[in-house]
Amino acid sequence: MISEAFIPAVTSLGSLALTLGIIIYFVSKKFYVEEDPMVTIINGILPGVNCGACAYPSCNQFAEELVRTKDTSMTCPVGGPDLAAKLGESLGIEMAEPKPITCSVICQGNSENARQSAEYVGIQDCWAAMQAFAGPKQCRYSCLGLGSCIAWCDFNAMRIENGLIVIDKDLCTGCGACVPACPTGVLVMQEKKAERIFIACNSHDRGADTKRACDAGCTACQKCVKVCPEEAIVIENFVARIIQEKCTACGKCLEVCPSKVNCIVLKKDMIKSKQVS
Amino acid sequence: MAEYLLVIVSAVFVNNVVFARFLGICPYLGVSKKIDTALGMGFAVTFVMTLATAITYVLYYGVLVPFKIEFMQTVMYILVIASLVQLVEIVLKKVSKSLYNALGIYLPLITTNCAILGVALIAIQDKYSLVMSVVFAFFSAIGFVLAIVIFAGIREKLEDADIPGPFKNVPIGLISAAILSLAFMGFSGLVK
Amino acid sequence: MKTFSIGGIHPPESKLTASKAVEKMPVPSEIVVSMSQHLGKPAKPLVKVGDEVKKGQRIGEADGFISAHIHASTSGKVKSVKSVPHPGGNYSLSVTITTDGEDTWAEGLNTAPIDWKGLSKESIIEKIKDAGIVGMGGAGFPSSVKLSPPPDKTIDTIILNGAECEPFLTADHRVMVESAVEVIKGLEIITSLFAGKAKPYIGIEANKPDAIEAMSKAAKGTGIEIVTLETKYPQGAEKQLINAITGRTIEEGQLPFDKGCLVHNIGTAVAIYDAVCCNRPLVERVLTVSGMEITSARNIRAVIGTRFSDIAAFCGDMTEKTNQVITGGPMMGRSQFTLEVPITKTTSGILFINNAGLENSRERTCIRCGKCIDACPQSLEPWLLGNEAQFRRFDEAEIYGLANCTECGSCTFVCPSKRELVHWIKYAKALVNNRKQRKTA
Amino acid sequence: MNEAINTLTRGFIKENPVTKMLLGLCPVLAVTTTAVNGLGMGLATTFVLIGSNVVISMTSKMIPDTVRIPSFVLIIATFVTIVDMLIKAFSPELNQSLGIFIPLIVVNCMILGRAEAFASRSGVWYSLLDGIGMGIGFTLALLALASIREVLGSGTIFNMPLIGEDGTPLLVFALPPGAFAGLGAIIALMNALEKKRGVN
Amino acid sequence: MRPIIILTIVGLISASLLAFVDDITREPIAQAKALMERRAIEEVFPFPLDSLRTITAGETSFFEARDTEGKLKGIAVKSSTEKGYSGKIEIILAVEPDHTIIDYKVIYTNETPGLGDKISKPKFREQFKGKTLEGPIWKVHKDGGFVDELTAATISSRAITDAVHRGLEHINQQYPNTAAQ
Amino acid sequence: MEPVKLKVSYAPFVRSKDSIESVMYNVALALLPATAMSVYYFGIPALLVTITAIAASVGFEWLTDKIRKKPDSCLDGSAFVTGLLLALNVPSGLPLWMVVVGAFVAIVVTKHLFGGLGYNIFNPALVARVFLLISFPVAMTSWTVPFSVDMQTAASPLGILKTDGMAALSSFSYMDALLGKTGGSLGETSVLALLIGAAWLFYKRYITVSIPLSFIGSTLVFTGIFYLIDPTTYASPLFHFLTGGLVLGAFFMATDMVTSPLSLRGQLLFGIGCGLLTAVIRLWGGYPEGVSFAILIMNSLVPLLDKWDLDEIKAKKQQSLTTA
Repeated sequence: MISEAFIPAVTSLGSLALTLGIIIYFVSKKFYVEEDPMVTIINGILPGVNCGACAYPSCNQFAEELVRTKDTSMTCPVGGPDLAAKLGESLGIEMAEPKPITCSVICQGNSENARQSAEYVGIQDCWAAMQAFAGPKQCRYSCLGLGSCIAWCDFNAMRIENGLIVIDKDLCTGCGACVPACPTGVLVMQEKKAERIFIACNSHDRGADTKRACDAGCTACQKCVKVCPEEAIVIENFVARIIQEKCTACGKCLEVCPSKVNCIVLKKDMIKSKQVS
Repeated sequence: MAEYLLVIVSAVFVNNVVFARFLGICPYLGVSKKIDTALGMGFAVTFVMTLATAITYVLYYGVLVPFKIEFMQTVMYILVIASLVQLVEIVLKKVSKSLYNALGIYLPLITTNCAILGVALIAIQDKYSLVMSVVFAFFSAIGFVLAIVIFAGIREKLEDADIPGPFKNVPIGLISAAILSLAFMGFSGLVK
Repeated sequence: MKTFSIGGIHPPESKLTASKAVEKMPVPSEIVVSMSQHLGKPAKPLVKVGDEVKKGQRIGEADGFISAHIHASTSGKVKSVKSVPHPGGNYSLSVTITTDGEDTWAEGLNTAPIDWKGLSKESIIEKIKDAGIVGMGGAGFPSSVKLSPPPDKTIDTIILNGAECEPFLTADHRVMVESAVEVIKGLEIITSLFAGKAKPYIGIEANKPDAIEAMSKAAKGTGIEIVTLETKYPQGAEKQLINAITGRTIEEGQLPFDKGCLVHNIGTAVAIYDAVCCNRPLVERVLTVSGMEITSARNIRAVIGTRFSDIAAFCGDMTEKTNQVITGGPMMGRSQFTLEVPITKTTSGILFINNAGLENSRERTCIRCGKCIDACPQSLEPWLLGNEAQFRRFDEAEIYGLANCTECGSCTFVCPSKRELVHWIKYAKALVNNRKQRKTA
Repeated sequence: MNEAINTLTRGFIKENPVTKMLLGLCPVLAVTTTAVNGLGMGLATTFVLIGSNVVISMTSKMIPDTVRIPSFVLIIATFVTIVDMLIKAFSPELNQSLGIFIPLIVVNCMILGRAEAFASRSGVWYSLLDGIGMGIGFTLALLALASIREVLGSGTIFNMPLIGEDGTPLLVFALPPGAFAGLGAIIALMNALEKKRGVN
Repeated sequence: MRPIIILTIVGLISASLLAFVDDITREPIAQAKALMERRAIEEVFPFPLDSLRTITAGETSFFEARDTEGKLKGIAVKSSTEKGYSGKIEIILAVEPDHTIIDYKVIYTNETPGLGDKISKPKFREQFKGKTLEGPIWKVHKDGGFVDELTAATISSRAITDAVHRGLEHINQQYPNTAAQ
Repeated sequence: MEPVKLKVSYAPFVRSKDSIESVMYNVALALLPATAMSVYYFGIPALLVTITAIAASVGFEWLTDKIRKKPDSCLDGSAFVTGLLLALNVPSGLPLWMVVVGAFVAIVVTKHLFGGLGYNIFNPALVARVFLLISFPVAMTSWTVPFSVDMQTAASPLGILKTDGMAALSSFSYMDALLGKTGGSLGETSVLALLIGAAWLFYKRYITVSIPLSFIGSTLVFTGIFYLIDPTTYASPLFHFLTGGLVLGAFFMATDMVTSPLSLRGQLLFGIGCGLLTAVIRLWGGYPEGVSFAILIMNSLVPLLDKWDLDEIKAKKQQSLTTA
């Protein structure tokens, strides 16, 4: 049985749908805008934190550039090899594997090792403190311990402990956003491999001054340089540096280092992992 | 004339779509982070709302009533609104990319902005004439713009505020809306 | 009475030493002469450890256009040349000299006064440059550079800044009272460089009536106009002083000479006289040692390089309550982290204070009272700049005139919420600079 | 099976359409003056959601992109109209108190949202579960806010008086400001609970 | 072309479905509407309604309640006023055949909840019971009448007094004879 | 010499004596005459309401600070002033538990949920007042008659005007209104006492004239126009000045630094907006008094007014950069 409303209902809605359908169809034809769907896809794969580690201001621009150039050497340090594989898959190219990079602190001047010069009262930020004086620690090359860099870390990997910045290696993606945020330059980006042994001192003061200011300072005493069988340690501007290419992480330098707290940091677990791989 | 004035005051202040009628809450909370985007969204809503009300009015009295198929109201209205929004979106994408980017994903949201359908329905429910319906729709939209722009201003100011964690973003937005609607209750009784 | 038109505050004057005559402080056993006592590049040291030096001997050579020569302030032996704490809050390369107590001048210096009128413009500027004279008010801009404005700028107004609007400080005040003649002669030398086209003024705040009197007397018949200024901070800031005396406004990005003005400090004028007429390089200066926590506040004349600790000892030592030592005035000075720092050409005062507010100072949120807006002499919105800095919106801060801030401290002074506005602004400036440097690098 | 349970239950709290995804707030605010209204609205919406989810999951492959949204809203609107007519026929009181918010179910962004985000990409079975789960979540949120508002604003619950005739309820909760503030408080509470759980 | 066809088909299916449901529900909806009105009237009469007749005179509708024998037991009328605090208030007023008030029921109001809307409360309605058009002064206490106004809601009290008064007048016009009885 | 442990901070090293405390307690001091007058007129209940409001406000401030683990701010005076203003905005006979509810709305909801002092968008005491007014309309509009022994209540002059029109106001005395012998909230009564307090704030420069003058001025002009048109329906501007919360609102609530604009232009527009809205609500609205609603609505526009000024600064700056 057909009700009396049936015919007008069906015709009116049917014709309305038809008319609107036709209009939309033609308008969308006329106003069609070309867009590369690949950019959207790549953008979806990227982490989307716009950290800038890739040297592009945003993930979107990285995506656009990658789609345009299909440059296999473009890497997203944050995403690591997994991401690179995914990107390659989507684009049908082989992406270069990014080297795992991490952030290291080249200062051990926490409140036990480093001596204070004066008490700082004011805005709790390294840059702000630097406007007032050379920092609350006697060593002016040290980590000021006020944590300016923390705000720049998109990955929650930084915190202040005992007046010194500490980096959570599990969270650090090596994006490098924190490096310019440090006024004294105690944050350096290096390959994860280099982390197994490095000099954790930034002081360019002469030995005596360094020693007076901090127990963990490199006094440029040359002892490690002499003992190193690989000649992998050099002194540059009153501070030692390990040439990673030559270093075998034998640990001899550690034994001779005269600082109260070793200025050379050796990470045994890192060495193990190296042996495994 | 006085009649129009009453409808205008009612639509903008007394029965503000957002604060009194609870229409268009999603864009009110969603597109109010910046004053500029709020204004853009407001204009889009004004345009669509006025146009949609006029079209649906004609549809109602021209088709639905004569054929006694008023029950088709919702279906027909929403079809018109959805198509209208889509047309605006397609055209805007071509004509002004910057505006399109600014309003972005919120353009399709206008479809589900219940203020549009709500105002179109109220215009029929309150038995307005065609001109009155259009006036009512336009000023309801102005009421919406007022609400969303005020709110965007508040949110911009609250950007730096030390709001307790759980209340950040939407909850504090709703609390602000609560206080605003408290304040707007002062207009009650202006229009009988 | 004249004053600048926008903003300004009235901090307590606290001029404890206003009536105390300048005393000469004996040369201590060791002095530290910094290579950066001026704006611009530090000087290059010319001596090495073990060298014997004479008073007035050039031991640092200006390195570049905006830089100044440095001279040994007494005779003795160079003990070290290295980086040591500097009153600017930082470290700087400095020459430490063990003095021999003889204080003997190097040859050809400290001669009997000659008449400068016979000298050519070039030779006067050369003499000023050789003497290493810099602006002694605080900024330390090399005077020889300032006195040679680009040829397309016409200077019609020369102002000697005797406002000394900072609380506590009285060094310029005492110099004006005690060495009025030298000040006037110094100003005449400066004026002569502009071939009579520039009108010289001396602006003095009304709270120094004896200085106004002494200067008026000395200036009689020289064409120099003594202007009495209302006591208001920051009357002595260059831009505000120009506005007060001439009514002109230095816009953002402009320098005084863009508006035909040249401003010099009182001490600088005396130093110019000494250099031009007596061949004396800038090796000593007058400064105020004051504050509630120094036993005997006074104005002293000390050789450049004298350590703060020696000065404190000379002035009867500081009390146990001292918790801050400040160079310069309390509005724009710097607090020191050690007393081992030496005075420099720009040290106008040392204050020993107990900043009791420091312990319980806590920045609160802005309550939008608008006092900072009223106080700002540069018509900025300090609260806003503070907010933008605090939330790292440095681009916004720049748009709202970050660079226009002269850091006079008026906003921080008046803020009832005790916000560190100037510090935030300074912080923003530092980070903006840092970012620019990184961009160009 | 696990996934089925997850699809069903995630809408209750974890991905609650109201407190978590902030969808469909207009009816949540507007009709929650009494618990009965809230429940009625919740059930009506659930019905539409289930219906549209099922139909859209069945038909989405046939519908081309250009007319996707008009087609979806047409399907949703059909269900809404059916609900509207049913309520009018069998519960005229509810119809009176819910007013235009019944036809407005069609623009409840939760329904179109689920259609777009879930139903159009999933099978019928999961879409059905999703519809039921989200519907229950929506109803729960409505009921919670409605109960708070009814108790505080009118001193009753499901129209049963809780306080005496002369008691003074906090009237403001029966009015628009109370709706906004109540929902704000509920969402904040959910945020706080979630954060606590996250920490543990 | 496909999109157009699909959209049209969706529309056609939707329309047929709705027409079908409409066909089923049209009758129940009409019944439900009538039932709602009847229930409201039932509520104002304290006795069971055996028969109800609706008489329309001009714009006003009267409802005559009669017992099984057809004897008039009461009259109800829809009355309204625009003088409310927030505009219109609509009531159903029920009277005995001799025009003494039985009760009234507010069927539409926008008065402030908890304040003006107390006009629906039994306590307030009580004072109207048994009153007739003649006799009492149809004003609130403050204006010299018999109605005790609600605290802080004088305007609403005035409005309801006005609505009841007008209802009585309507009835008086329509049923002058019974009034004389 | 033994090295001294110095403290380093950034310039300037001297600060003015002004502080949040001094601002707040001066406002409280300025409100003292009005409070005293209300206690004089309404007796012990008024005192109880005042003490409860202040104690509850300070208590909630302390509690929120504890919960949010923020430094104590309960004694900085802002909660004290909010409590006092709240008390002055309610009738003397208000049940004390309602006063506590009001304090909760003011301190916790309006102030701390928005981030605490300095961040609140709306005037806390006014939000509390409107909240109470809408929640408890009967209790909030039962004004005690001054000097009444048995707590007799009566409508406020504005209430009488709204419900009964001009005719009912024949016995109204302007002198009584000036001194405060009419029904109303604690602080709505004595205009004279309020003006004395306001004079103190002007003297101490804690408020500027721009907002109060534009607020009251625009109310008077607007009501005056209608008074001139039809004096039998509309009350005189003087009546509007002396009754209700206009003076309290204009001098003590609208001038709240946190919730009013910074620039002079903004302040004038803010004041005029408040005045017009007050007049509109008083003349035609449902509520007899519109001051609180008007100020709250204008509060919500302050971010926009401020933004307008800042945009102009920005535009000027950009212009100077392009020309340079």
